[in-house]
Amino acid sequence: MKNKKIITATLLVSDGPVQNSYFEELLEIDGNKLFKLFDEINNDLTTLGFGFYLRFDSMKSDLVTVNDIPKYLDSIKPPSVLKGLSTPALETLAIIAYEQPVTKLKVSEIRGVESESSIKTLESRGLVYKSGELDVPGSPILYSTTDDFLEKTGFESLNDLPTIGEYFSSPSEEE
Amino acid sequence: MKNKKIITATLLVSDGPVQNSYFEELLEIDGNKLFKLFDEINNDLTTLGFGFYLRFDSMKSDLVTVNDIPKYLDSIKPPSVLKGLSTPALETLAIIAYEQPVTKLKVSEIRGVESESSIKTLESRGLVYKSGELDVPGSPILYSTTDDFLEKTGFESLNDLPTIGEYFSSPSEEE
Amino acid sequence: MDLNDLISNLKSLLIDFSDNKNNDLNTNLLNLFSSLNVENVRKDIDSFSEIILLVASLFELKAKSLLPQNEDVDWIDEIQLIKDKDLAFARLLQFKAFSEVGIALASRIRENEMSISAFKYYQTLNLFSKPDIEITIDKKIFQETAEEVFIRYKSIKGFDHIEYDLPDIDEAINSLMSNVDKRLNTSFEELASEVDTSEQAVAIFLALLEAIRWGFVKAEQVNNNELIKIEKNYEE
Repeated sequence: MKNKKIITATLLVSDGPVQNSYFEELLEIDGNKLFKLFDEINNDLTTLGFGFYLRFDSMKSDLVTVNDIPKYLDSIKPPSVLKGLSTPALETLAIIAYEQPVTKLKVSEIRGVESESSIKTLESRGLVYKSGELDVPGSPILYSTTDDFLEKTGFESLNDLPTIGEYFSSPSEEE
Repeated sequence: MKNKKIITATLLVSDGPVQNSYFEELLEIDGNKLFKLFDEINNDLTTLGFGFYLRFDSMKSDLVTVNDIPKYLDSIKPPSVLKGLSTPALETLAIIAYEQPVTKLKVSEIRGVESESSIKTLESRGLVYKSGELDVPGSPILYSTTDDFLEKTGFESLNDLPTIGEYFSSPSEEE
Repeated sequence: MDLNDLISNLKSLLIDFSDNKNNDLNTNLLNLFSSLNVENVRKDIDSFSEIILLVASLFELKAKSLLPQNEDVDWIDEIQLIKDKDLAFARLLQFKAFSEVGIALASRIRENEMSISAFKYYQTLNLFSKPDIEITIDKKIFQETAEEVFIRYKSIKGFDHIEYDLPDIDEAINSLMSNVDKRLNTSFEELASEVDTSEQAVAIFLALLEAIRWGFVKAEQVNNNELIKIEKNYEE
């Protein structure tokens, strides 16, 4: 019971798939036992008619939405609410805009606070995207702004971004 | 069955809580029917020993992990919004929560010390935001708490903040 | 006398005296003051300082009432003085309350953060963008924020707001709690014996004080010669 609890909670909040080896070590169980738990969880989710299931293979697992969900929404025009970005998101966006391509670490350093969730928000809203990897050990992901960002801000190109006084290092000086 | 599917899938991928009104319109059901669905989903999740549940109130709902397994989630959970906040910043947060909308000057006056840096810290954490300007010469900026503040503290609305004694001016008496 | 009763007695006395300066101060303040020796009052440092403040104000008012009353006293000045005092006192209480409320809010945030919300953002791209929100960006606010965040980063003074030099309470409490979690019962002495420097011991002590205020642990010391026993607070 407790293992099921830990697996489902972990997959709910994990950023992407979780390696099977992670659960095997954490719960001190072998692969067969783990697959049995996965199957059990999947049975539950299907029986209940939930909109997501546990997708797994020999390496990893994740909670993903069922395939037929988008179909339900096709005919529906969802109400859209205009919303501004929060200060953390806006700060993060500004840093990515001026320093791109830039790593999460560098963004966090400039803001002085961990910025992962802000980057995720911006990414899910289509304002920034993963534009590559930095060629250093660990290959950290580089983020850049999208065309949608230019459109929403009304800048014609990144060269139009206003100069920020003497404090601003130009994009070419990055890293 | 279809409704349950859409609710759970939407909550899985949503960034934070979803307004009840959104589901009511999308599924063309009333509030009572929606709460019944929420309860049903929660019953299922509890009975089967899942590590997450549907947290909801009269305004919104979200899928969140149960709180009796936090130590198993240490390595995957996002950093706390409290990280790096000092006691002075918390004090400032309390003043803005109770006196909002409030100017920096008023906050500094109550605390007896300059409070700009604390306010900026809270702003960059997304707990407070610039909500307007006071209509006096100099147009000082007014600060209020964000929706994120309510979400993080678990209050449904600002009216839920506990009253703290006879010495307080009520928010409406502000300035 | 019960701690809360004592404080509320003192408060109502002070309000009475301030409201009516002809009030005969019959109450024996010395009796009230001597109750400060009561063991349970001394344990609670916060209440203790509040009591000192209240008692000091009462003594001052009483002393004033004992002075020979000059007929020519400018009563408007006198009333103004009392009003100022009331105001200052109210301010002080207000500030103290805010400081406690701040801790209480943080405690709630901490509790709520035990539940983590789902956010499978990478699936939203393939599935459907979050339907209820269309993002707008105000160009002016974007520029201001950009300016501010870079100025903050590049200028030394701008870094003040990050308050790096102040200890991170949450981190300190986390490490204390994980230590307390490991053993059901421990003591301050035991925790302090495991660190290398006196600074670290002080840090543990400060974290302990905060953890008590936040309501995560209970600490007890029967008398000066005993260990300071620490245990997790399981009460709501």
